[in-house]
Order: sequence, then structure tokens, then C-alpha cells
Amino acid sequence: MSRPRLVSLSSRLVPGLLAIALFGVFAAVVVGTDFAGYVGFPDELSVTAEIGYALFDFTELQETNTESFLVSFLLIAVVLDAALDASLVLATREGPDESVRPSAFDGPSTRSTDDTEANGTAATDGGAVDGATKIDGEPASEAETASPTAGDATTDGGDGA
Amino acid sequence: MMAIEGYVLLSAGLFCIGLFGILTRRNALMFLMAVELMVNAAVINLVAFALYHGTLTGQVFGLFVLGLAAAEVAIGLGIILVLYRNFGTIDVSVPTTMRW
Amino acid sequence: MMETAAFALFAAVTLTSAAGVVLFRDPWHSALMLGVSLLSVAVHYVMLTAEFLAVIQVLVYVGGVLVLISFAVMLTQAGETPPETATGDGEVTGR
Amino acid sequence: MEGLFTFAPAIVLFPLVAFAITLLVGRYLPLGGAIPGIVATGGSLALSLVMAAAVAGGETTNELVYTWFETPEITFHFGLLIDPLSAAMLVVVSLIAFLVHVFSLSYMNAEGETGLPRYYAGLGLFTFSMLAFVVADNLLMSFVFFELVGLCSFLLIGFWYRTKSAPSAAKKAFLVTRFGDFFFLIGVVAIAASYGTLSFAGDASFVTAAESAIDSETFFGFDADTWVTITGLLVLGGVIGKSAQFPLHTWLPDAMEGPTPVSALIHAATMVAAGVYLVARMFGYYALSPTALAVIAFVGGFTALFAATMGCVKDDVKQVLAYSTISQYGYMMLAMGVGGYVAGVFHLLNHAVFKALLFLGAGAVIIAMHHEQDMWKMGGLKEQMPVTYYSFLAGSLALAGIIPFSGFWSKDEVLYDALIVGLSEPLILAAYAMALLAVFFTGFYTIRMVRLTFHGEPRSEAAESPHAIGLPAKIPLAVLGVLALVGGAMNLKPLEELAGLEVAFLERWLDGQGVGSVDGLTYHAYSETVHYGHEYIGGPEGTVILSAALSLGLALAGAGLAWTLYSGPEPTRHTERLGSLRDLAVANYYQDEYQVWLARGLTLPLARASDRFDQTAIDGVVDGVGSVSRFGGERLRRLQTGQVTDYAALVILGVLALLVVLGINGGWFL
Repeated sequence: MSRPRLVSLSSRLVPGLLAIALFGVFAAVVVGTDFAGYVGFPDELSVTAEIGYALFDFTELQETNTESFLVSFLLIAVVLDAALDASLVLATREGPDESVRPSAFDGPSTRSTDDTEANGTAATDGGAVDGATKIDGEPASEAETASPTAGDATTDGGDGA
Repeated sequence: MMAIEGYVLLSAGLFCIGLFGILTRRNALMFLMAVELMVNAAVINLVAFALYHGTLTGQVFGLFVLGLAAAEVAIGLGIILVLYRNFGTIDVSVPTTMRW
Repeated sequence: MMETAAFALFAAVTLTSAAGVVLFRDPWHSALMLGVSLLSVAVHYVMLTAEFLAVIQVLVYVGGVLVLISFAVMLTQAGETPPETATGDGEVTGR
Repeated sequence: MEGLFTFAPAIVLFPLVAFAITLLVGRYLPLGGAIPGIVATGGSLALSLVMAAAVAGGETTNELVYTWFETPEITFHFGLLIDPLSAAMLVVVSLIAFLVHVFSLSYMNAEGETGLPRYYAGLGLFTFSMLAFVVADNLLMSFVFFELVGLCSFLLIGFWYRTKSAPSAAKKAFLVTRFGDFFFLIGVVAIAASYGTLSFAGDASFVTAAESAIDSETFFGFDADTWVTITGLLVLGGVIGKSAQFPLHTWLPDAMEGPTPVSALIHAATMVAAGVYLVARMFGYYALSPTALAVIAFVGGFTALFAATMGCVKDDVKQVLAYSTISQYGYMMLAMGVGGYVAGVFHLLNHAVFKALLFLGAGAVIIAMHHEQDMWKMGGLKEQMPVTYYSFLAGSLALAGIIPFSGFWSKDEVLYDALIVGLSEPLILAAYAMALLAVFFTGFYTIRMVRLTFHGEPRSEAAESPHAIGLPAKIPLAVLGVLALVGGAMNLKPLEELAGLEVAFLERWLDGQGVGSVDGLTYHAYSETVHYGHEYIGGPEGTVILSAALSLGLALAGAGLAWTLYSGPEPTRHTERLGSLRDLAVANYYQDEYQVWLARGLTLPLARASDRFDQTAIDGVVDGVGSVSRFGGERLRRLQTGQVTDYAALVILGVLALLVVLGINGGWFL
């Protein structure tokens, strides 16, 4: 492990100053505001216990109304479920031939080159599937006419990859 | 009971630190984390004022926000993975296709 | 008085670790710092008599969100840092 | 509409149908599509005669046919107005059109011209436009068909569009008449705006409205009678353009580039006649304004003389006829201007006949001469083409105003009317003097033309062995020749004045005596409105004799001079002795030059200057706004970098600014 190093801020310090300025404004406002009229909860109030009572419908034990917590539980459950599904959808490969490696690998990336293994795997994988569909879907005509001397179609697929 | 100003200032500070992260970093993961900081700042406010006003509404909303933040992180993770797959990096300055 | 001292202490922890989140170069360090920050925020919740929320904070955030972020860091960190700075840092091998 | 007038629209529609047929399927028809036109104009002629008979039987019509659109203030419509004037004009127009169609068989078909369907379609449309113009019952409809007539003349003058001169002449005719029509259009709008009606006749006519408005109302800051003068003169602009009056006459000689039958149609019955006919049609309006009448008279008198002098030196037979046309329409304008409504219409009708005859005769000569138009290369055609010669001679004598040919009677009446008014009005007297002098020149150039063309020895090979002309050419010539001889019998006014015989038929016709008439459109009604007084030398009879003797004497003098000067087998070019005067006349008094100068030297720089103003000032402002926006957009779009952090920074900047402003306003920073 290495000693933690701080990020260099020289190039992006100016936008950061905005955040600091915002804090300044916030602080000025908070300091200038008079927070009077504190109410607070009743003493000895345990919100967790109240929620438990609400969950089991022990109405007579409740000191405050904590029913609204239950609604939020339900909604949170739905939202989390949807989010998980969505992240699964996003992360799923869209087809068997979609490469795992970044498709825009030729872009201005700072990526290191230690990704060749994944690249090779993906290509071989896709190629094999390609070949398979070719053999199954179009039995003879195209493969034969296209490359009569090429032997079999898997070579074709391999070439393509 | 601690004065409410302290919590509000803490919340503001946390929020601005998160904002600072968003404004200065280019790594999408850092975005995600900075957003978490800002969300927490908001929840601190909610909870502090819930106590201050003596109602549980703030806490209920805090609960909501926590759930939403968790959902957001799940989605953010998916997005970051797709970003990484398509661009080979999670540097947010690289994907510029939605520009003039 | 104790209350104020505790608030000041945990506020310092929260803010410092939050600053660490945004200032550390390595996202992995940032993620760890985020964990510290979230936990100290949970302490604040307790102080605000929102124990339930504090528990949820620990469960959902530190237990769920942080794990997710760790996954993301591990999955994507291979190419994040330029090779010359990444040497021996362990981010690459983390993959 | 009732009775016979139910068929009146057919007069107009026949040629339109012929036009459509010829245009669409003309190329498959025999004779190049001439037959539909001949049948249609024949039908129009027959129906016109029926209409004339109906008018003679005491009926007239002034009916709405189709409402174009209406507003609460004014209604625009198409309608039929058939009164003695339009009935007479219908007969003449359809007769000439019919004869021209027939003659074209010789002039165009027999000469193997191409594009005949186009030619006959043009003739059909031309006839249609003119007939519709004649029966128009309101000024707007008149304007519409006035323009259509102009369009047709453009199409037909430019018939030989492959030559260089014909398209140019067509454009010139179109543009010059359009210049006049521009004023006409303004006049129409002005009349419509001030009186709320454009009808010629009836209680709701603008003439009636103007009559009642005079002395009581003002329009646009003018007295009613000043306004009548202004609008009348605006409409007169169109008349001057179409009827080739000075200074817009320059298009007409160039229009000789068209086929000769077209020239006959244009000069006799349609285009040029339209102008004078319009004055006659709305004569009640002009009668309200002495100033407008004086302008008409003076322009007419001047044009009569001006054109006649130019006609004396031309060598091209069609050019001579062209200038004679301008001159003769000058007489008609003079007649209208002095209140001689009957005389003007009389001359219009007579002139239609004998000018058509002359042009068709010239056309026959041109065929015979293998399309040679220079009179100095003709000669001796008298023996070889007797029918043409005698009919042409009849037309020439009518043109020259020799008794007893038709032209004498009408021209004499014009001059008589001008004289009796001129005796108390010096301006009119000047116009009369010019017109009178023009009689001499008319006689001179007419007889010169006849002598050079038909008499003497042949002066070219073509003249020695002329091309035979066909029957379709001879029949119209014969018909028109007879009409030119007897046409004067329509209105033997001097005989009525002197001998007390009831022989002024046309006057009674136009006055609605014994025939149908429309209220307010009679000679009597006009005479009551016209402000001129009449004076006589030696009583009415003496004046009649004096006027007739003067004009006949001058005509005979001119004719006799030409007859002697150009006698013998090889006449000499006497006009060259005039030296610079001749050059001036040959050059048409440099009218073209100064108009071209006006266009090139004055209008063009003006247009350039305004164009430059438009390009720089107006467009500069507009383009400037555009450039600023473009430049600003070019710069502003750099804000959209695609970098999420930049957007976030902008949002924060905005929020910060907002917070500071709100905080300062709300006093948060205490």
C-alpha cells in the first residue's frame, strides 16, 4: 500500500473557489439568522421504539405518530428495487457479441495497455458465436461461394475477428 | 442540546466540500462520492430541524433521502460501468458527444 | 458542555474526512474516507435523537452504498490513473 | 338579363373558347388552328349585330354578371353594359377581328409561317380581351381587360421572337403602355376610394357620385372638382399610353415588328382604340372637369400634328401607317377634349374601318413584295393588283379626308367641334390649329404612300413580278373598301346643318333617340355637363362651310402636292430637300433618345442609388443584427463544453449570484 497522496488542484482551483464562496455566503446567512423557538422532542422519546410500535400496531404504547415512517419504508423498498433493476439493465451486455472492452478504445484515453487479455477474449468469444450462427443459419451457399477454398466457416469467423 | 447553528454550519460545510469535489474532480466515482456527501449534508439539516421543531417529518424525509441515495448509487454504478465500457475511462471530460 | 465538545469533535471528524474524500488522488482512499465521514454523520444523527436514522445510515450507507462504490472502484480503477503514477500503487493489481 | 341580352356574354366568350381550343389542340387542327378563331369571331360578329339590332329596338342592358368580392364599402364585380356606344363598338371590333382572322389565312398560312396555333390563340385572346373591355360596366373590369389587351399585344408583337427586333419592340410596347397603366391603376384606386363605386352607369355610378359631390364635398383635402380633374388625369395616363398619345406614343411605330394583320387589329380595333374608347365610356366623368378636357384636347391636337410630320418622311409603308394611326387618334382625343363626343366616336369607328383596310392592304402589298416594306422598292403595283389598289386607295382617301370618303365626314366634324369651342377658348384654338395643319400633312403622306407604292414604274425585281395574293386577302379588302367609301353616311352632320335633312344617324344613335339608351350616358347628358360655350363665324351654317372648306382644302393641297411631287415613273426623294428638318422628323424628334436618356441617365442612377441605399443602409442594419446574433452565438456556444463540471460551476455561479442579491435585498447578512 502506498501513502495517500492529495490531488493536485492547480488547474481546477478556480471552480473550487466557488464552493468556498458559497460556504461563505451560507455561513454569513446562518450567523445572521436568529434561531429562536426551539421545541424539541419529549424527553425519554425513543423514535426507534415508536417505529416498532407502529410496525406492530401497538397504538396504545405510542407517544407520537410514527405511522409515516412505514410509508417511507415501503417507498424506499420500491425505489431500491427499481434502482437495482436499472443498474442491472445498464450493466448487462446487450448481446453475446458485445465486447467487454471499451468500444471507444481509440478515443483520447489515458488508459493503460494492460487490457489486451480482455480484448483477445472478447474477440475470440464474439468470433466463435459469429461462426456458429453462420454455420447454423446459412448452411452452405454463402460460405461456399464466398470462400470455396477456405475450408470451413470457423476459419472465416476467426478471420473476421 | 447543542445550538442549531452548529448543525446548520456543519451541514453547509459538508455540502460545500461535496460541491468542491464535483467542481474540481474529473473522475465519475469521485462525483458519486461527492454527491453522497452533499446528500448527507441535506439529511443533517432535515434531522436537525426535525428536532428543532419537534416533529418527526424531517426524520421521515431523511429516511426517504437515504433510500434515494442508495438507489442513486446503484444507478450511478451502472452508469459508470457503461461509461467505462464505452469510453475506456471514467473521466467525465472525455465523453463530449453532447456538445456543439 | 459535553454535548458541545462531542459535537465539535465529530464535526471536525466529519469535515476532515469529507475533505479527504474530495482531496485524495486515489479513489480507493476517497472511498475509505467516505466511510469515515458517513459513520461520523451517523453519530450526529444519534446526537439529534434520530437513532433509527443513524442505524439505517450505518446499514444502508456504510453497508450498502460504500460496498457498491468499492465495487465500482475496483472494476474501473485499472485505467483511471496514468501508468507513470499508477506504478506500485496497487490500483492496477486491484483489478 | 332578359331577351336577347341573355346571349350577350357569348360575344365575349366565343373568342375565349377559340383561344382555349387553339392553345390546347391547335397543332392538330387544319390551317394551323385558324378555324376556331374564324368561327368564334364570326359568331361574335353575328351576335353583335343582334345586340345592335336590340339596341336599335330600344333595349339596353346594364347587368351584373359575377360578383368578384364585396366589402361593406364597395363591391367589385363583372358586369355587362350594352348601350348604343358599346353596341356599335362591339360590331366594329368583332367585324375587324373576323376580317383579320380571314386575312391571316393569306398572310400567315399561305406564307408557311410556323407557330400558327400560337398566333391564332393570341388573336383569340386579343379579341376576347377587347370585347370584354368594350362591354365592361365598371372601371375595374375595364382595367383588368385593358391590361389583358396589353399582354396580348406583347405576345403578338413579339410573335417572331427569334428575330432581334420583335422581342425588343414587344417589350417596349408592354413597358411604355404599362407606364401609363400605372397611373390608370392609381386613378382606379383613387376613384374607388373616393366614391365607393366604380360603375360607369346607373344611379350608383362614380360619375353620378362625382356630380353630386361637386361644390359640396372635398376628397383628401381637395375640392371635388379638383379631385375629379386629378383622378381623370390619372386615368388619362392609361389612355395616353394605350392610345399612343404624346409623349407615350413611341411604342407604336416599333410595334410594326408584329405580323401585319396584328398591326391591323391593334391599330384599328383593339389596343389603341381601347384608350379612346375608355375616354368615351367615362366621358361623363371627364365632362365634369374642364381642365381634364382641355388637357385631352391639347394633347390630341398636338399629337395629331406631331405624328403627321413624322409620317411624311418615312420610307417603310407600315411606318407611315403607324404614324398616321397616332395622328388619327390625336384627332379623336381632340374631339373628346372639346366635348365632341359624337365626333370622336364617329372618327373612332371610321378610323377602325379604314385603318384596318390600309393595314390589310399594306399586308397584301407586303406579301406581293416578298416581305419588302420599303416603298422606294415598290411602284407600279396598280395594274398587277387592282383589288388591293382600289381598296387601298379608298382607305387612303378616307384617311386623307377627301370627300366623300368616310374619313372626311368624321374628321370634318372633329374639326368643326374644335373650331366652335376654340373660338372662345384660346388653348382649344391652338389645338384646333395644330390639328388643322395636320390635315395638310395627312393628305401629303397618304398620297405619297399611294404614289410610291402603286404608281410609277416598278423599282425592284419583286415589284415587277409580285406574288399573287389569295382570296382570303381580297375579300376583307373589298368589304372594308366599300365600308370606307360609305362609312361617312353614318353621320352626315354638315348636310343636316345645311340642308336640314335628318341624316346625323350616329348622333341620334348615341343620343338614344329612337333607340335604347342608358340614363346619363347620352350625348345630351354629356353636352349639358360640358362647360364649353359655342361661337360661330357667320352663323352655324357659315361655320360649317368654313370648317369643311378649310379642312378639305388643306387635305387636297397636301394630297395634290404629294401627287405632283411623286409623279412620273421614277419619283425623286423630295423630302431630302428639307435637310435637317427631315433628319429631325426621321429621328422621330429624338423622342426615343430622350426617353432612353430618362431611363438610363436619370432613372437608372436613381435606382442604383436606392439599391445602394437598400444594400448598405437597410440591409446593413438587418445584416448587422444578424451578424451580432451570429457572432454572439458563436461566442456563447462555447459555454456548452460538454463538461459536466463546467455546467455545475455555472449553476453554482448563478445560485451564488442569486443568493447574494436576495440576501442583500432581504437583509439576511446582519
